[in-house]
Amino acid sequence: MSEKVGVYICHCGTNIAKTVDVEEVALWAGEQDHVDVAREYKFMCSSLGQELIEEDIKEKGLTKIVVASCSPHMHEKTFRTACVRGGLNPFMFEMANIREHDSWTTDDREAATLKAKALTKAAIERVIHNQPLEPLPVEINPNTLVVGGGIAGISAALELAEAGNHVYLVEREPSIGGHMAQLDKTFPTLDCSACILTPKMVDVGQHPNITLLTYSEVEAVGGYLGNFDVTVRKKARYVDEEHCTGCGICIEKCPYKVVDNVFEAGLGARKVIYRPFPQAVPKYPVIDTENCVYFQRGKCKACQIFCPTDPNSIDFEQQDEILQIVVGNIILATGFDLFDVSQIPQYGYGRLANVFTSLEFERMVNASGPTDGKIVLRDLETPPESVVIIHCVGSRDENYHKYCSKVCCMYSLKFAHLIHERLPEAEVYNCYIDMRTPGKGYEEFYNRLLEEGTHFIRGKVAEVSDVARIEEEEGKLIVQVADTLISKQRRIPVDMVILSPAMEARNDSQEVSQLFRMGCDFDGFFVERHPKLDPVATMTEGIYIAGACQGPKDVPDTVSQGAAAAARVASFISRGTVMMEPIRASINQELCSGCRICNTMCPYNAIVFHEDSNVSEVITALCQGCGTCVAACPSGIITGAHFTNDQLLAQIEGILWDVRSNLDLVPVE
Amino acid sequence: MKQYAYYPGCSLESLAKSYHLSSIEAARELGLELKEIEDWNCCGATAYFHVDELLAYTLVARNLALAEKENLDFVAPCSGCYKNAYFTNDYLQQDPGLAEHINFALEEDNLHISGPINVRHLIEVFVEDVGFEEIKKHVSRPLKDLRVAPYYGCQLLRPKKDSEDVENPQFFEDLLSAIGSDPVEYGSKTHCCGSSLIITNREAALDMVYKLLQDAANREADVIATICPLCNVNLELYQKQVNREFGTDFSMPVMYFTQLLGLALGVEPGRLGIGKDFVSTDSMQFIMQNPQSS
Amino acid sequence: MAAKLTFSKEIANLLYAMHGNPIKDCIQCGTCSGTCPAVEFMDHSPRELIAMIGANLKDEVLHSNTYWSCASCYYCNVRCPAGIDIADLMYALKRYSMWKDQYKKDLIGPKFSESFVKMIMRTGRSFEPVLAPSYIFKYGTRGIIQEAQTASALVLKGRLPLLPKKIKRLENLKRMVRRIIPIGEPS
Amino acid sequence: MTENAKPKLAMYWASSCGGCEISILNIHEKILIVDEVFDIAFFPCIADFKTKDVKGYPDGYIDVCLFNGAIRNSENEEMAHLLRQKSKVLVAYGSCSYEGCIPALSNLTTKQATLDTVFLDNPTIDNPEGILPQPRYEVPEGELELPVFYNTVKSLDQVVDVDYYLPGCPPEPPQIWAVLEIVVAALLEGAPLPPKGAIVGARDVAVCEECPLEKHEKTINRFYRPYEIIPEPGLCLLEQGLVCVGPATRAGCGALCPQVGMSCRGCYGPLDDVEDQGAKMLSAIASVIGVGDPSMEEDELEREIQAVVDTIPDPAGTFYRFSMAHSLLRRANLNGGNGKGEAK
Repeated sequence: MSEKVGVYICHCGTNIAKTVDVEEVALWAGEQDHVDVAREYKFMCSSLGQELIEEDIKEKGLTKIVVASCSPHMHEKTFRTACVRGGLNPFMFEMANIREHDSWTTDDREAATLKAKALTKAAIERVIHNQPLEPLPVEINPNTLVVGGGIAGISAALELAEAGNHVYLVEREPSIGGHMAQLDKTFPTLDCSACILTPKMVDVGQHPNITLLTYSEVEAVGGYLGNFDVTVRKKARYVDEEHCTGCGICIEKCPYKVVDNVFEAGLGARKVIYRPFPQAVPKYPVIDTENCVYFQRGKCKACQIFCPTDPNSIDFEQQDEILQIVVGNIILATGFDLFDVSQIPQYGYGRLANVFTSLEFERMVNASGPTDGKIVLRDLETPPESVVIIHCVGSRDENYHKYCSKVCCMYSLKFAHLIHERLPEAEVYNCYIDMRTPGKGYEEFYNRLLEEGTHFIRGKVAEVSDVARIEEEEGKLIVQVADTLISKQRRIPVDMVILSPAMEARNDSQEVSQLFRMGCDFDGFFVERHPKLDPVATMTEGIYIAGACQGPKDVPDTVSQGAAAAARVASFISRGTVMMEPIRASINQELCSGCRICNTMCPYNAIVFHEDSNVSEVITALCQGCGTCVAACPSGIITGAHFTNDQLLAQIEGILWDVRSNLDLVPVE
Repeated sequence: MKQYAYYPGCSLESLAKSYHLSSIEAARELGLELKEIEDWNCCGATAYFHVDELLAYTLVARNLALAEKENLDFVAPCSGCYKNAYFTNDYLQQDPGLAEHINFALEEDNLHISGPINVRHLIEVFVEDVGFEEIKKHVSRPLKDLRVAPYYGCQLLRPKKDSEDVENPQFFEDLLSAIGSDPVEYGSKTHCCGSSLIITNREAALDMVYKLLQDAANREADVIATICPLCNVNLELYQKQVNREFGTDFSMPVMYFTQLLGLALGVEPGRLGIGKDFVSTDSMQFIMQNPQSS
Repeated sequence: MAAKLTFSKEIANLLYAMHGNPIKDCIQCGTCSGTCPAVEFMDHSPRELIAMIGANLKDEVLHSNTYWSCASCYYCNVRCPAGIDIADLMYALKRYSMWKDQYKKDLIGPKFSESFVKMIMRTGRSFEPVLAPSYIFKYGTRGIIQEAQTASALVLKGRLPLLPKKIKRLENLKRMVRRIIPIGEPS
Repeated sequence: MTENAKPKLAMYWASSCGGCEISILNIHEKILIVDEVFDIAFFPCIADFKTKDVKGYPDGYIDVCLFNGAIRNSENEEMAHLLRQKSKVLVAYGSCSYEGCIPALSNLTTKQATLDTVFLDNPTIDNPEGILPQPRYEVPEGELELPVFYNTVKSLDQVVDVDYYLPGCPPEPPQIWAVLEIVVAALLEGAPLPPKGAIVGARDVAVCEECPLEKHEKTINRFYRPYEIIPEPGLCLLEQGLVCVGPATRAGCGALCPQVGMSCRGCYGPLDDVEDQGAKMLSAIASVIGVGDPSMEEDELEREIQAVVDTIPDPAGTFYRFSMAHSLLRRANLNGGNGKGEAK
């Protein structure tokens, strides 16, 4: 059957039309072989634009459709659906990207028009070879795994559980709560972080639809959207959760204290058997075996001796448990790390005692923290008379992280406020590059600080030292900074310096992204499917992300993302079955010679080898259509549906249509 | 004896003669031969880069090519020479166009660079190739109780080379500990002494020298140790002038690290050029005259 | 049509060695100024100078003493959060102002650099006594006496040879230089 | 064809080694059947026909022409056109005419370089005056004309229309016989011929299918040249680091080479859905190089992989030994500045 192709060139308002001569491309397209109709239209993605396609298919009997417009990321689905409404298989469609790949890359109208033709020609040549494909139905297991028990994970888990779905919430630490549990106040409203967080933590702990797995880590993930097989290691707490009442006597009686580098940021101590903080969920303590005298030297057992439950809840013989769970979807909410400020030696952290990190300061101002909320120097006694808060530590800096960490301006302002509140006499300086306070009520908070008398110095601090040059500097920390607004070099002698470090990706984000088979960006943050239109999905179907694992964000944004991810999952669960793109690899079982080169290739473990028949096979449901095996098969008998040789070669021929005629070909005498 | 293509640089022929003497001596004690590059020329210092960048690379490249002929690591005791050589070498590797240009010029002296050449600072040779443990073994006269302020200066560390800590390096301190002395922690150790301005903007340079001397003196250093002839000259020769301008009375001895190293290795002070100083090292006589056994 | 060559572009083009980011990347944070040990002796801080280049204030930039006060300590380079090669930018400005002969006439820097270069062309190495007269007038009589005293003391201590050393293959060196800049005889 | 006349068979060699002619004889006593069934119309190797005889035939006079050898010079090309014109069925016989084979490896360099190697820069050459073959040459008897030596070697189907391809270097006797049987059946009994353009006398699976060696999942840490190891018997050669092109090569030969411990060179050419045999094998080889680990920096990993790749000394000769002319590459870029391909 001879093909009848319809070609539609989109203006995209002026996005395309300003550099591409759209009329010219449409006229030219109409003259190409197989093309029955070629049109240009202001907005192809509009209902009217889509109707054009539908009507042409019905009236002119078109068999193939090409739309030259934006990226397939944006509208491939739109136009495929239009084809279906017109009565065509959705894969009888091909999209040429003449916006991102063309009009947006140049101002040269002539070149852009020529390239638009080449891209359109490629799509026309390819679409002629396109074959109808049928989507694959996949059953969705209604259970969901949420990884990370910070505010993002908590929000997501509660949303899903409230909607009647079962959730497994896995948290690495002994308690959920995440970084938010460490904070004192939250900007800009200054409500107590614990006060708003703990009710949610309790809800999680008590919800019948949530299986809470703390002190646990995901070890392996198999399967695919609808049916992930997940292996979780539940580490031994050495406390029997069935009988422990959480009375805390064991903690009280434990004779050994260690510095708490995790929750108290090294500023306070905890017992060796401990709960990270009083409101921890679950309430069960955990034994830190590295520091436990019993585990190290076989003596003590104070916790066991004093445990009042019957049977005794302390179990030194407890082993890690390996759990196998099956879930339909996964939400990653693994949070962030704080930038290690000792990487910037000129700020003196670790060398100059009274340089603090933001997290240390958070713990210090926290009423239940190690200093009971008193702001003091490293001696834990003297209140500072002057404090400099340094913004952008490790962010907006090519040497560390290029990105703006988004929350530091606001929390630095919050610190200034808390110092004014607790130490009204103290002088507070905020050294910033640009003040970034976009958010509801944020600018108002900045105004409040201006009124409170904080000294704002616009300049990135060059260094913090203890090298005094004049008497006033003796015994002080001297903050050297260019005040760029008045063009003066300033040396500010102060008692305390607080560094506001960037939020950065978790140090193991790379491994985690590999475990869940999704992408990490250059900075280590997880990559969303689309930065604007699909910010909580990932490139791997069935895996979602929420919160600071995707990029720096504050509490409100994190909570929104948690809920958004939950909503995406809930919609899958309620559908029960989803249709997956049929773009999958397949091995011709007749022709496979069993060389087994493809066997180790598949990143999704979708290839099996049948010893009996001596052939390899792709398990369609596991295949993600990446094409790795297609490229590797030396016999050319693995086919990637919708990416066949004839389709790709035709596309290449098409795109070279103009180049070929201009080529100064090597003489073949 | 391990050999190096030694590029003394102009200062070591005149003002920093004692650096030259002590480098050769200390190296010999530790089994290294600093083989002076034959017929080397001035690397252009900073001044030449003010005038013409390409010509400056050409000057540096001639010395590098001479070292390449010997097939030895290029070693400079002067941080300025080192920085020029290091980056010229680097750019020649990265930019084939530049290399072609420079090699065209080098033809006039029958030289050619293909590189890369290992460009090292003298202190790197002692720290990396000999090592602290080996140095300790050779120390016959540990400089006990001598408080030494290690002065790194600028161009050894900056611009950033491979993976050095440019803000708070420790290797100089470790070297000073290895010879038994007591390194002084002071904030200015990587700050600039202003030597490239001493002629053209003396006011600024003296201010920098003053700040450095003050910091070292406040931390009760007995002596400042340097790794660069220009820093040394600046801190030592102009101390008097600093005293005049700022009303201070510094008399802080400034010595090359190789002089201290040489002393610890038991070399006789005169052979290390001690005594050619402007700021008297008399306060340190206790070290030189009382050889202690380790 | 070629885009108009802005002053900032012109400067950027001069930076053969500049492996850092474009000057345009500057976020005006002032790290360079806060770090600079000579900033108090500059009429414009490095940050301001970069802003001035961006604003095409060519005359002001050419008559600034900022880059002639740069000590080449490269501290700004390693700390610049925008990854700009500031010290090499200062070198570029020095060269530019010398080529255009537009530097402030009371500066010693350009004269010193010129005499330094001439000396190397004469001997192949640098030699402090020869350098002295070309800049010494700046310090007046007192300066000359001081310098002269220092010099004679240095000679006595064996730290100043009386005659400059010449390299052996000086002619080759001169010819090398001429291959880079073929016009004229470098004197 | 008149009632009693036997079908006419021709065989011609262009740029080839002669092995293809020998392969015909290798069908042993069945050659007598060939003689019985066919009249030889042209077969320079065994019968004295001249080109002028062929020129005298009416078009389509020859029923089957087995054309072996690549198109290396103007004479080869002229004969290809002539035989195409005079033959009903033109078969590209053997690897050279099918896809260029060994002669086409000279497409990696220039005509000039090839001539230099053959006539000038070779230890066994004695040519002090540097005489090279000239297309025209004056001798006392008159002007002599030699064929023009081409810069680029081509396959038969790159100069004329080809009906069938019979791969192999040379084709294996059972396969030759099978093809002849089909042809004879078609000519004498009117049986159907395969579709035009078919690859006959071979299968549509890879050599591995016929290869009895045991195969496992593959990860290769270095490659070996045949003399460097004695392969473990019974085990897939590729897994042992010998570059065996079997997986990228059409079966039909019976996997003779790998069975005796010599890795497959790929003479039967690519399978149906492969555009470029060399590229496909390279891609496969690249897929099974098993060095490094995820913790490595990219450049470190790159170095490790490069080290493995470097153990294949002649990639072009290894992967494109038979298929250069027919590959997507066709030849090295003459205008490229990479030394080897540069035109003089």
